Amino acid sequence: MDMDFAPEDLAFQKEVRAFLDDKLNARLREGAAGTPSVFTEPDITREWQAILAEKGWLATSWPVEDGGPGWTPTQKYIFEKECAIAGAPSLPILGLRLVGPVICHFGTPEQKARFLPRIISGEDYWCQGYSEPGAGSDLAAVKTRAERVGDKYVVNGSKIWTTHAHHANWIFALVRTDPSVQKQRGISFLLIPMEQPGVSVSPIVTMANDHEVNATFFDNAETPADNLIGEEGQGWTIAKFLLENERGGSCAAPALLAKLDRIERWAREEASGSGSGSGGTMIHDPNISQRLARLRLEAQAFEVTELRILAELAKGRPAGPQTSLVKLTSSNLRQQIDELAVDLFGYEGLQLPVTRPLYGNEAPEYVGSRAAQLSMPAYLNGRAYTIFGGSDEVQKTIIAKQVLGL
Amino acid sequence: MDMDFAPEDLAFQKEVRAFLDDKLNARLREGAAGTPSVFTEPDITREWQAILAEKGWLATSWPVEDGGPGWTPTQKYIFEKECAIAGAPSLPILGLRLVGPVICHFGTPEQKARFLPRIISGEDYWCQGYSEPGAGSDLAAVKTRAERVGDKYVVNGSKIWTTHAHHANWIFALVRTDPSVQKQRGISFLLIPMEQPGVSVSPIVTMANDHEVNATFFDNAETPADNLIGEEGQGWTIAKFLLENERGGSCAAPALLAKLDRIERWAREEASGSGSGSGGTMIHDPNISQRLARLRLEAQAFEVTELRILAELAKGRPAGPQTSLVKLTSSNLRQQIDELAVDLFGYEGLQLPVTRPLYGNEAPEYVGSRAAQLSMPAYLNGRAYTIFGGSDEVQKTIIAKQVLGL
Amino acid sequence: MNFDLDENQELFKAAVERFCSGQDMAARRAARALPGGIDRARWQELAELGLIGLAAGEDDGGMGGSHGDLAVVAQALGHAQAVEPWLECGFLPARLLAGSAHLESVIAGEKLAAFAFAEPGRRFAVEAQGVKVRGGKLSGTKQFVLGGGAADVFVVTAEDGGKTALYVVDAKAAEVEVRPYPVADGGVAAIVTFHDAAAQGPLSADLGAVIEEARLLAAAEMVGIAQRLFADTLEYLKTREQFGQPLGRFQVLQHRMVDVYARVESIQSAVLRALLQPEAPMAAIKAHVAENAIWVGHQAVQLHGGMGMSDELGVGHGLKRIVLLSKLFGDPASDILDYARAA
Amino acid sequence: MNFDLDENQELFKAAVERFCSGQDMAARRAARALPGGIDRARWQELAELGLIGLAAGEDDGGMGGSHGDLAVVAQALGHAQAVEPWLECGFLPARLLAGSAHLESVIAGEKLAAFAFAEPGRRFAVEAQGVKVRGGKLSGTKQFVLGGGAADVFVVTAEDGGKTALYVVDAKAAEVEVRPYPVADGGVAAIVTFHDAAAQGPLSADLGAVIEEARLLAAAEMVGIAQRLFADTLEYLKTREQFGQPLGRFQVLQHRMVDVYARVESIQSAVLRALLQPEAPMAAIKAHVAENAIWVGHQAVQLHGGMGMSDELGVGHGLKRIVLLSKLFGDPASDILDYARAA
Repeated sequence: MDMDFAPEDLAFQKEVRAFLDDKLNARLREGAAGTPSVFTEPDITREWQAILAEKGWLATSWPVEDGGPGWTPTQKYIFEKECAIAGAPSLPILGLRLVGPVICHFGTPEQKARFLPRIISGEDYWCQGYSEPGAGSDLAAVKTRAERVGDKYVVNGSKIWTTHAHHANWIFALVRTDPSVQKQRGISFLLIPMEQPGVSVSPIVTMANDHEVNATFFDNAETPADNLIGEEGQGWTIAKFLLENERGGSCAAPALLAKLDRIERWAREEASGSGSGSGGTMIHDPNISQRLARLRLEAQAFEVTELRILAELAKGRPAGPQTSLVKLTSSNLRQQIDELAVDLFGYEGLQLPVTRPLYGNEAPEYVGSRAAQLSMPAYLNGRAYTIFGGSDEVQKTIIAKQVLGL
Repeated sequence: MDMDFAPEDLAFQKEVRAFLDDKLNARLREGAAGTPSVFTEPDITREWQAILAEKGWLATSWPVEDGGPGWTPTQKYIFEKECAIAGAPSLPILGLRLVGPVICHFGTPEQKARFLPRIISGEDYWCQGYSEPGAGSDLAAVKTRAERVGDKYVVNGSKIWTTHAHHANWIFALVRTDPSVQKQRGISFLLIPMEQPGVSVSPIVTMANDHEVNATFFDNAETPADNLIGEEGQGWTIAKFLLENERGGSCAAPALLAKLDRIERWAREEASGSGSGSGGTMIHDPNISQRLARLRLEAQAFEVTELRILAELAKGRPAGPQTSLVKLTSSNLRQQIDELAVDLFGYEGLQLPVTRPLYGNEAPEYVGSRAAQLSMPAYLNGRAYTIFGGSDEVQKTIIAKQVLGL
Repeated sequence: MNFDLDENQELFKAAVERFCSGQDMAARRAARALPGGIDRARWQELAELGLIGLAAGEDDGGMGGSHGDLAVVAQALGHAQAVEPWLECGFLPARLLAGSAHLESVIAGEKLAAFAFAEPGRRFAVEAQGVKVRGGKLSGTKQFVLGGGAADVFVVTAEDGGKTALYVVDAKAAEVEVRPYPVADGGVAAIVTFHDAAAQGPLSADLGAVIEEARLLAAAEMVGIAQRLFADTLEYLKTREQFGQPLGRFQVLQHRMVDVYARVESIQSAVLRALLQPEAPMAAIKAHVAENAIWVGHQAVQLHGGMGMSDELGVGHGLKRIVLLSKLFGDPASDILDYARAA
Repeated sequence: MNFDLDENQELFKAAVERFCSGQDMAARRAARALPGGIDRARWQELAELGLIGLAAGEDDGGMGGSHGDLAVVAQALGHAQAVEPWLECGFLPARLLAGSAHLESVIAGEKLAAFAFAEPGRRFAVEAQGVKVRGGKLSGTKQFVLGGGAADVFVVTAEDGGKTALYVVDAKAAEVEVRPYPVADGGVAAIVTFHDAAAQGPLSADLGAVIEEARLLAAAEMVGIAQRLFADTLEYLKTREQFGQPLGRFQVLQHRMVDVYARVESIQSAVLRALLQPEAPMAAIKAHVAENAIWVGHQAVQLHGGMGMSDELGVGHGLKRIVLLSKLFGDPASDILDYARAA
């Protein structure tokens, strides 16, 4: 048993670090750190995306022939880990990680030629139309109707929680093409242009004052019929592929550990003037320091869990059942970490800015520190980690059935 | 709003305190404190029962005409509270609190005359035959069969978790008298003498090494037909009466608070030699002291919840829905308190005596203190609080349906 | 022993309910968007109902409400998700300004007062250090002055000969610099810097006692919010369908709601105890209430799913107000630790 | 990167499984009922499998097993719910007696050694204070000497010129008084008092390092037990019917089991990290493992219902062994606090 990377992987790690040292500028880091919602804003991601595209390190989960870098699972892990530690912005994963691989796998040569380069160049910005109002995590309850009329589809209905739909020019959506057959079977996977009169986007502002998600309405929206991915009725299969593709190797722990390191640094600087009598700085508060210690132990164990999955993938074996726990574990850890940050900052942790962005010249003045200013919106937005992408409750039912056989 | 007892209740409280000061001798206190299982052993309870019977304070939940003291709900509460604080032994409630009130309410004059005086005198010691092997909290799944043959019932089957069956000379049991009708409807409530060849008792020792519960087997056991309470088929109704009778006013918090006071006292005496660097005594350990603080806050709130229920009963109004939470709250609190005691004592908390009793001259030598010796068996036996009498899970389902309307 | 509200308390509760009825999210947002985050007309209405004067003594022209009266109001405001900072700008000034000439107009709702007690870098410390009074002039900086963006006067804690004393400063004075900033519950706080500003005082109020009362009322308000979140979530689970049945049919959600219910009952009892036993440790009880109320808030958001996250629903607002109150005059972790250490 | 067991580790694991197969509750109880609580014949068998020698260096006639090898054995013993105190009377003496003449017979299973480190009233302190060595004679009292009722020799920590040193004392010497008492996991510990007993030593072992290793192995054993409890409970839920369906069909129990599963995976990962990263903080990792393992134990008892409470099933035995191990060389709360303070 060992937990060490092979020499060639260590060399790659060095290369990644050098690249990040060189290319990840202060503006990008500030933009990444200054986003209290899940996705970094497009002004930041576009710049970072261009840098990665130039290096050929952008579409890391695509086949080489479609523009991927041909990395091993270990290389992917190392790249993500180093990006997380360096504080790189998140990327527009809806195009790169979700619809991209779907087009690579199910798309026709024409679809590939048409869409993939524009995902890489950033010309197309994608959003996802899965959930519908009133259906939450129950994806099979799709009601949005796409009717074939000549050489196009006419789409009517609505989607909710469409992240960054207000930035996107394309949406990939689960739509019902055949209402006569059973639930899952009538669903198709359709690409729809956003810039048309039939599509409207209505913001849903979070309790943290962030506008990240939307409701998206289709009112006789149109899309050419060759924007259907796969066959009619194949939508559920494609959605499952997408989900499983997402569930391969993961690299969530390093970002959590990096955040804990930052919190520890803040705790060393944050004066303790509380009634708790600890004096000095907050790192000496037994409650803050023990919460930090417990979360670190949890996150470090979780890092090994991710490495155990990686070790299987690296050997070409299917990932173990632990994979099912990754989303559950990381989202709960994240929420506890975000809550600790708020608690660390005392009254300063209670400020909640109403304008965005929280980086660059437009950012509002902070009280205490930028980290304090970011703590409350991050905590509030982070309550969604256990809701979106299948709530904790839905995840547990799936794991109970599929992994535990209950 | 106020939380004070009325003057006449304060006078009663004084009377109870004086009585306890006078009658609750050291042997009884030691016996009560030295019982790590749920029920105090009969050698202790018999002595205490006789004292209370003489005073007329024994069958507190019986009607006056059957020998009860005619107390108000507030008087009952005060009596129980003072007993808990003074460390009085528990009483054989299976007779006094369970079958007693059932006989008072459903019994014929002959049954009352026959059974009630012998419960008070202690001549009869009762156990309860409810659960059956393989059915756990599912009481309606009774399989034990009682067949009417002439002027008696012949009983075959088995009961499990029969507390103190090895001390009892009578058992009250749910039995199936009519297997042809639907689940609940064929059940009857039957009194069966234990001292006969058809009844055998097999001990179930707990992981704490305590023998408190048993499996009880009926192999053509007999009981006169006039030992049937109520009608044939009325068993389920009687069982429900019994449960609801149990769920009236409760007085669990004072004992919990008394235990927390004791733990605090021990924490002030228990030397801290741990690596935690707190020095002095364990009361200065921030983890021990904060657990104690949180549990005390919880238990004090819970005390008010019980008083809120009492205030309703005292006004002659039905107890509020909070009643449903009493068992759930008290059993979980109790488990946390027992766990804290174990943790307080370090290595001394890990001793687990194999012989009983743990009071009097027969008690084995302790390591450190008697309190330390009792902590582990109390903790282990206490895991049952959330299992017996309807597990936490069963309770929650009932509350969700009956109180929350889900 | 009696846990029923008395007649007056029923009236106060009804007054709050009437006052808040019809205040939907849009009204809430509109009020918060005003300069300083407070709708002064509504504030005056609140005052006219006697709800500010309730906190002032009868000698001071107030109604001399009991702790029970005040807690009923706080809990009702929490339950109604009122947007008005009654605790911060109503109760606190009415108590702190006892005997002051400002009190009458504060009780009348004409003058808005804010309490400036927190100092940068000193966490929850109540003793003033950075703000000093010398020769009748106040200098130094306060932060987290709730309602500070709208205030006409500030009640300020200041170091005065090594002790902490209370002074009143005109918010509009040239020597007072007010920088408003938004806080978690949607309200507006301010950083206030005094540059040798003229100070009236010291006031005679017992600062420690008033803070203890404020903790009690913060706890009562949290209980009100938690009860509301419980009720709204229960209703949601009964009506919202998913996977072909009401959410409330799922056993895990049923049991979760029982846990929520149990905690809501527990904190209601905790506040009753704080109310009725004068020697009860307020900060610790508030901490106990806060920890449970935050958990209830988290569950309410979680069980509402995505909609629970949005600014449209009251759920998030409830959670945010709870979080703010949980840290007012000390957070749960510090308060439990202090209580444990004092044992 | 590789988390697979190597060939030798697979062999050790298989050896443990063979050794424990057929050891039902009756056998377990019989062994525990023997004087001193240890079946010496079984102990010798364990030794003959090389499982004690595995912990001793090759220079000392042992097999010089790696941490990984030892952890595999500890975890397998935990999973098999072995009754033998391998960690306490196998691993610890084999490590502590490095270079001693006693080692050979200890490795061979002929001589049983117990480690006397805990002192009355000094909680988890590792430094000796109450037991002193003066002029080659040992005096003072130890408690919680695991296996102490059966031991032939004691390895004892003793204060020696202000430092803590290790000595060996013959358990049968007239100057040694042994009072056995039963402990939580069903084993027998002893209070041992030395009345100027002849002591051999000091031994050369690095006490601090050996305790760190023992913490790692205690954690590994807890993981093995937790995995076993998880598997047994899962099986029980699948087969046991109540209210007309298998318990495992109830959603709350399904979700609970997912939580159990998540924690079991987490502590397996924690132990792997402790194994493979020499700089990992062992006491803190053991604490993390222990807190989770105890929770798993509680759930296993709860989900087994009444049967989980009984001495008949392995469930309670698993919980009890976890509880004992959780406090060996420090309990979780103290260890987390120390770790937090050292940060």
